[in-house]
Amino acid sequence: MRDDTMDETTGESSDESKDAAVTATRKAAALEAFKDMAREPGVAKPDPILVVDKVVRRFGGLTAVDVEHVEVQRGAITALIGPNGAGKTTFFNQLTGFDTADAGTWTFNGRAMSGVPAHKVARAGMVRTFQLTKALSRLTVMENMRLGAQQQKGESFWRALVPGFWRSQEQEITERAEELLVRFKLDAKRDDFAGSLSGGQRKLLEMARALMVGPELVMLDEPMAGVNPALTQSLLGHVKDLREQGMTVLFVEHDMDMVRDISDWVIVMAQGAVIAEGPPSTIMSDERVIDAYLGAHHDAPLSDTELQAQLHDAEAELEAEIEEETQK
Amino acid sequence: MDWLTIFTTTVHAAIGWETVVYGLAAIGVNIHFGYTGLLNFGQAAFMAVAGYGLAVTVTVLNLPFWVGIFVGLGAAVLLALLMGIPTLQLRADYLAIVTIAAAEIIRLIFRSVQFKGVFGGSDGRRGFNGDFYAMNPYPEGRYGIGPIVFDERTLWLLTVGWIVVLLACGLVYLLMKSPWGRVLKAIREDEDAVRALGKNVFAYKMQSLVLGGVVGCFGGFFYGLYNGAVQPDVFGTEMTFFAYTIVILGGAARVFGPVVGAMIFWVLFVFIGNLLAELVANGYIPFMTSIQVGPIRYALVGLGFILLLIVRPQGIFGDKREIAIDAR
Amino acid sequence: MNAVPEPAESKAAITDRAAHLEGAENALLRCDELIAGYLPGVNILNGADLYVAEGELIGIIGPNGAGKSTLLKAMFGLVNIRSGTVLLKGENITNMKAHALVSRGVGYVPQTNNVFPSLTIEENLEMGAFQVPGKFKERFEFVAELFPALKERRKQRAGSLSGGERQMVAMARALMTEPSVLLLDEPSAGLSPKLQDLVFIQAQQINKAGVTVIMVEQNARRCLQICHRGYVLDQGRNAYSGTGRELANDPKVIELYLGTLAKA
Amino acid sequence: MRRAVIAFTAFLGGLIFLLAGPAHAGPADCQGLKGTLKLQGQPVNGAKISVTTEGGQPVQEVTSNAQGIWDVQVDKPGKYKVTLDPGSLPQNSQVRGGNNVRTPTVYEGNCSTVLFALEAKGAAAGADQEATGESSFWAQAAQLAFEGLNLGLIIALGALGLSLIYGTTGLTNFAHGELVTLGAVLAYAFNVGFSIQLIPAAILAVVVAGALGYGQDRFFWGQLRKRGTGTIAMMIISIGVAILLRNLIQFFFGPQTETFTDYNTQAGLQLGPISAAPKNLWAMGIELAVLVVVGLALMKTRTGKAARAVSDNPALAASSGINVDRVIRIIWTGGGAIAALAGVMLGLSQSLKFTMGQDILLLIFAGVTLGGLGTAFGALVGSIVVGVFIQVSTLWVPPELKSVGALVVLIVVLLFRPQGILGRRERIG
Amino acid sequence: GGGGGDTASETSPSSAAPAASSSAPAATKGDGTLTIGTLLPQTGNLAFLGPPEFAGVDLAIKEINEAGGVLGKPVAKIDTDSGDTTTNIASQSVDKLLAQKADAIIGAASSSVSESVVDKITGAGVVQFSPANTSDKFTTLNDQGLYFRTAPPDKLQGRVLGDLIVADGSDTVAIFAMQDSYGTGLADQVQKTVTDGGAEVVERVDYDPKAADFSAEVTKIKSKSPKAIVLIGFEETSKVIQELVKQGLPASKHKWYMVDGNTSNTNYLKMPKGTLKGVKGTIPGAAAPEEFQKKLLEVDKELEDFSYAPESYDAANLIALAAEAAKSDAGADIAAKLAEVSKGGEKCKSFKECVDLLKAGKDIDYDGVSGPVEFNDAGDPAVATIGIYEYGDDNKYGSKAIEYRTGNIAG
Ligand SMILES: Nc1ncnc2c1ncn2[C@@H]1O[C@H](COP(=O)(O)OP(=O)(O)OP(=O)(O)O)[C@@H](O)[C@H]1O
Ligand SMILES: Nc1ncnc2c1ncn2[C@@H]1O[C@H](COP(=O)(O)OP(=O)(O)OP(=O)(O)O)[C@@H](O)[C@H]1O
Ligand SMILES: CC(C)C[C@H](N)C(=O)O
Ligand SMILES: [Mg+2]
Ligand SMILES: [Mg+2]
Repeated sequence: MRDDTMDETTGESSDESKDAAVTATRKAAALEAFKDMAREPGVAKPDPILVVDKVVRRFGGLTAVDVEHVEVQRGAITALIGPNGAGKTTFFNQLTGFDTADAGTWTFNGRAMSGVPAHKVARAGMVRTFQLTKALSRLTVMENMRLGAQQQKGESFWRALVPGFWRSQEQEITERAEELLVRFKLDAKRDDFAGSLSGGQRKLLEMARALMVGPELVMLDEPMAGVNPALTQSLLGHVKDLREQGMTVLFVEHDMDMVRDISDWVIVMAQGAVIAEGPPSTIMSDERVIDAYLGAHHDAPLSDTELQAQLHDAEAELEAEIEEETQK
Repeated sequence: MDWLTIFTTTVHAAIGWETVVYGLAAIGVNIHFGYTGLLNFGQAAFMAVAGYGLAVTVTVLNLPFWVGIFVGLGAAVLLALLMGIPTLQLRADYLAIVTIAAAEIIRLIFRSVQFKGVFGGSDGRRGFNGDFYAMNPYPEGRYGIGPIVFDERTLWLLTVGWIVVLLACGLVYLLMKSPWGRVLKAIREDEDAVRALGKNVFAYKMQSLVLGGVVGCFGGFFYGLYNGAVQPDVFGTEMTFFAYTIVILGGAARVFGPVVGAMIFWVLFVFIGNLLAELVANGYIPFMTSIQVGPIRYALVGLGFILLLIVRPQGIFGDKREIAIDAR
Repeated sequence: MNAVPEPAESKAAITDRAAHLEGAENALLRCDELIAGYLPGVNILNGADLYVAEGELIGIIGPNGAGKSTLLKAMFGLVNIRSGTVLLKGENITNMKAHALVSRGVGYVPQTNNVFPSLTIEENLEMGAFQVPGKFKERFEFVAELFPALKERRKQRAGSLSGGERQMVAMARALMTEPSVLLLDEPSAGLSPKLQDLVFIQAQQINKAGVTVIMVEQNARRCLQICHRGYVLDQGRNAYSGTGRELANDPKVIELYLGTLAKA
Repeated sequence: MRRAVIAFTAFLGGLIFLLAGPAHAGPADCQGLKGTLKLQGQPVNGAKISVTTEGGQPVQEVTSNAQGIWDVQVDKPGKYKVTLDPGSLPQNSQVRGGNNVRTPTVYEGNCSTVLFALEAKGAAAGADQEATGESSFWAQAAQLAFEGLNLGLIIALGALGLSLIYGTTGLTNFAHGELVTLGAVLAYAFNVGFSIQLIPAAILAVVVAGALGYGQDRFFWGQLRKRGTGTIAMMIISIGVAILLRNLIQFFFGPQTETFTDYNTQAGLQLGPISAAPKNLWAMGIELAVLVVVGLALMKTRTGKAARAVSDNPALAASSGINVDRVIRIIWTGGGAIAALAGVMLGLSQSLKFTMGQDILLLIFAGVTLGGLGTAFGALVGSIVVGVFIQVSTLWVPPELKSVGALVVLIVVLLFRPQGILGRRERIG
Repeated sequence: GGGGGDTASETSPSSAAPAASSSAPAATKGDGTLTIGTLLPQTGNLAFLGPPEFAGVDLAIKEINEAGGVLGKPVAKIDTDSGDTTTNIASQSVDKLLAQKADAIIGAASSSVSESVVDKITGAGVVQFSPANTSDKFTTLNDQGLYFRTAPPDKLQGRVLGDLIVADGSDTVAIFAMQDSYGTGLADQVQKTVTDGGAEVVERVDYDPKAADFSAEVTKIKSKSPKAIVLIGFEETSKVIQELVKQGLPASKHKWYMVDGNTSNTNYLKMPKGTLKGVKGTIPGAAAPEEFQKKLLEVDKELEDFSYAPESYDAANLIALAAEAAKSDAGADIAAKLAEVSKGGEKCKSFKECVDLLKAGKDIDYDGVSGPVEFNDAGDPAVATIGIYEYGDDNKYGSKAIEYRTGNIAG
């Protein structure tokens, strides 16, 4: 794996033991930072990369986002969860300049970002993916990937005319893209049009392409919805790698297994507001979160017995219903 | 039946000035629409401002030919900027109507009595091609092989015209192969995705609009130079439509698509017209008068395009796979 | 294309087509050796087989791009079948138009683009009940109870809904007709855990009420837990099949498709 | 009114003069200046007129005879100066506009006529005219607004058909203008060719056009859709169809401008400041009724909603049990019929030509876009805005640039509401 | 090219070259057969005047060939469409004619169309001879001596029409003119004459002939309530008339005047009886002998309008005579002789008569059906006649004018 950010951190990543050691340090550092932190919404982080204040977005009578204060810790993996329609995607839209907030300010790396157009946000190092994927249909998968790379010499009109200017850089980009594609199991689709990918593959491409940008903060909107579990698992490893390379990850996800597995910190949104924050383990036992979001089986997937019981209940209910009907 | 005339006029059309003019217009449209997905239905306006820029500079301001060329080019760039700043924010279908409207506004202004002193009203301007033919290196005479001959004036125009066409094709080839071209193609697919990857979509669209406009404006120059006149009504929406037809015939987003499309278009046009006229003149089609040849010719040309596009919806050079991907 | 993973020690692996089709004679819905694809010359399904008995709940899992959605679409007449047959209650419905299948009692929830963005939620559901307009009121109450969020927002255009809300609309739309066969393509994707539960329970309940359900899921374990039988699709053909439990515990299936993240 | 009487008598007078004239007005026997003086239709006798050369050299002085006629023959062609002596005029009369000097040119072998229009003194023409000038601005504005509405409703009919088809199939149909023309030409064929009164002829035309619309989808567009032809390719094909249809129509109909035999050149009724032909009022009523009925049908009926569903997502519509092809065919039938009605109305209020549809296509597009793509009421509102703007803007811009005004408005509106007046914004993400 | 001072002078040497050299290279030398191309309206907004023009040319060529042709060979004819200004059909037609080695091109009818192709035609050393162009522009146009016309410049028509209006006693006049070189040029002439004559032009609207409707334009005029309304245009005039009637400005209350471009016997037939009663229109051309119209009807029995049929007939005859006189069918040679055969010599009235005189070595002066046709230096007729026609109750004008006025174009 060679990433922009990589050089700063580990240089050559072939050395496995070193790698493992680094992994440990990063993760430990993140956990250390969160250890004594208060579990309340809007709590201050020691080294926030993103600080959001009073962001409001209304659609007609509906307040989709109303976030008082929230901070995202640098170098950590933060999950953003919440019921459907809580405003997570809308919140992303505000932060990344795809929609204009009715009110509010936020800073990224200390730089004010409100009102900054989307492409400048991305250039500043804050890159997002879309929940409803946006594959560039009539570009090949590889071209999709290459497009993600930043500071391409060949993207300026005049230099584009002289291939000599950008050939070597293109070569580099392609190599990087190839590595990512292998990781995301898309290498076989390298030269196919992105428009011919399946739903899950699009999700994968969307994420891989965002990583090509080499962002400081990557914001993933339900990256794993529709991705098959085995692949999800291997990609989680990759996301953890990213953290080790110094990248900050903020992601929205409904898959609690995944949240539990990789996130260092969880932020919970409901009805537009942040209602809770904390490490995954605590959050998942928070009453409010269970109520609003997790429902009955918050800790682990249903065991077979539970399942049977549930099924039984359902059956009983159904029978009662049928009876009722017949009685009418 | 005068087969020889039918044959020679058809061959003339294939390499003649119409092909040069419409080919250039179509190359411009191909940059806008084929590569960037901009539904610019105002291509005729670029040609008009170029033709008028040259004509007015030379005939009204009495400045030399080269100044006229630069004024024409400048006018095209200016038009692209004026048209682009408000419209490039719009969705594709809205862009289409706004550009048609802009082109019509320009045509109406050119033909208006108000500005008759400058643009010459509906009769346009004549008499500005002297300097161009003064540069003609070919001595007087007729050039060609067999029955396909050009006089020295036409030959000179075609020489310059085809050089410009080939240069334009080369430019398009170089650009579209480069990362710059990749960004354009990506914008065609989904702007938001490109924005999310940190590219300034507006700037690229503007560059594309200017470039396509400038290439198209050479079509306007050659129209004026060949006919020795520019008239407002020539630059109507029909001209733009034809340019689009040519692009689709040749295959959108293909370097040589527009050129080959233009050849087919004019060959079809001239061949059908002349064949029909000959048939009628020689009494092979007794129920038709020569006056009815005009409409039937156009009708058949229309039919020809329909059939060609039904047989090869992707155009001559197009990729069937690309068409099959639903871009919606 | 890579070869289908070696079926080695897996007992769920399909080695014998005939064996798999045992019990398929009386199937309600049956696909035989389907070959289908989108682009000319590229087949996505390479001879997929599938059968469902009346009242069964079938799960289909598999890696991304395996052709699961394509299989559902092919059965439902949305992708052109190049060879093979689909039988519904003995009737050959190969390449029959979708709307004709709806009137035969088949319902379908697509994976993507599954709402009418410019229609309101209510109108979306009305479209769901297109062939049975008389039942709209009654069914609307029913789905509104399942997803209360929808009733509140009945006048909101579906195009402005959040991802999860769309998914609810899609699911609800398919439930408007009371189909006898229901094809679900990743119905739980994008839903909150609470609602995912609801979807799975609902699928079971519907099934209990006599509806035959075919469900494609990436939430594979949950799916295998509730389904009677499951198929694993890979590269356009069935790689494994068996009861839900068999598949869920099959080491090869776990390694290749299920992963170990969510431990059962 | 009085003015009109004067004008009319003057006209009669002129006629008599002319009828008397030709017998002797051979070119050779006249080289000079002549004229007839009249006051309120009565010849003025004895008015003094002096003719000098341009340089002021006197040529001749004459007085008008009993018929009010005077006549001066000159030797040389060229510019002359003619002065009427106001003192010689009957009392209480004056030269209108006050200027009693004319500088006409005499051409070789021709007589030039010189006119001194006379009026009664104290007609207080100045004040009078100003008053009418003022009221005439509002009268003009009212008339133009009416014309705008008249045009706007026709555009709206065209726009409705276009927007229906665009909405359901995603096809930007550049041949829609020709469907409009077709309706008009069909009605013309029934009306003129088969001598059927226009109203039944129009109904027949609309029905036939509907059937043709059905056929078009059944045998052409539907087949293309089945083969998976993309919307852009279809759009370009529609340009080909437009060329084909337009020229076929020209082949059969001819290149000239025609009108229906009924309700032709109907004299206007004066309704307050507006003059309108009865046919305009009827047409507008019918147009509005059709627009509202179709608009409501789209909003309220099942097929209408199905049409919108198909426009959003055909595959999903099919999955919901909607027979997509059938819906599209209904829309094509309706769209064709409505376009034809637009054509009939256009032919009725203006005239028929094979390019009539093409000529208003841009306005139709403008109307559709301005209202918001794909909404029926949007098309109505947008079209009326376009129509009214075109006409009313001529109060300030020269009429030849009237479309410019409307198109500028279109651009400006889209700048502030990129989704059109009634359109809605898309959600991102 | 016309244009401004020094560019024009720079243009001429280079573009004059082919014309000057046309006697040298093979192709322009002439191939022994006189080939006449027509570039006349089959389509477009002047199409209704196409038939008489085609008929005129056809009749002339028929007679010429019956008389033994030119230079011993029958004259060849190629018909093409000129369309109108809104299409560039004319340009393609010219390309085709040039490719087929036309020696002279008769057309176009519309001044605007002619203007758009005149450089191309004359640049190729071919004679352009219009039977119908009346725009004053062609008088001063730089045409290398290759452009001719039998129709008189609008100086004359404008003068006659203007005088007619003044003579009819209208002191307030509105002019409704099609916006092209013909329409605005003629309108300018009318306006000048009318103003000089003592009437006032209270409103002048230059309209776009392609406009969908004319209600706004008419509203403008209505507010001024003029005594006379001058309608200058082509076919679209019938739309204008409808609007005039609708807005309460009928011919019975305001005097309408029409011109050569819209005085038609076919365009207004469907209007209610009497709509055009009393409307006067001017058409260039002297009274044509009745027998000429009969002959035309033999060529095309559906003719209703006869405008410019005589001019077209004369154009073809003059070209043929000039070719005979030059003993060459090359464009430049024909052009050089055209003025000569039109004036100063023994008068003759038909091709046969004239060609016999020519063969006898006499200098001839062709006097055509349209008038005496004497070319001045600009290739315009020096003297011409304008007929004034009046519409009757049936919305047709009689074939006889109520008056003919003959005058020198120069004044
Ligand atoms: N353009 C819009 N117009 C109207 N309402 C909107 C719009 N965009 C979003 N909403 C509403 O705002 C709320 C928040 O939506 P958002 O997409 O942010 O939810 P989310 O938290 O991402 O949900 P999910 O988990 O389902 O993706 C939803 O109720 C949605 O219906
Ligand atoms: N519209 C399309 N055009 C062309 N190829 C397509 C199209 N849709 C899917 N494919 C191809 O078909 C294959 C199977 O796609 P399908 O959607 O059936 O996969 P899937 O099993 O549903 O995957 P996922 O779990 O990711 O949804 C993919 O490899 C994809 O490349
Ligand atoms: C045919 C004529 C009406 C043409 C007109 N005189 C013109 O010069 O344009
Ligand atoms: Mg979301
Ligand atoms: Mg799928």
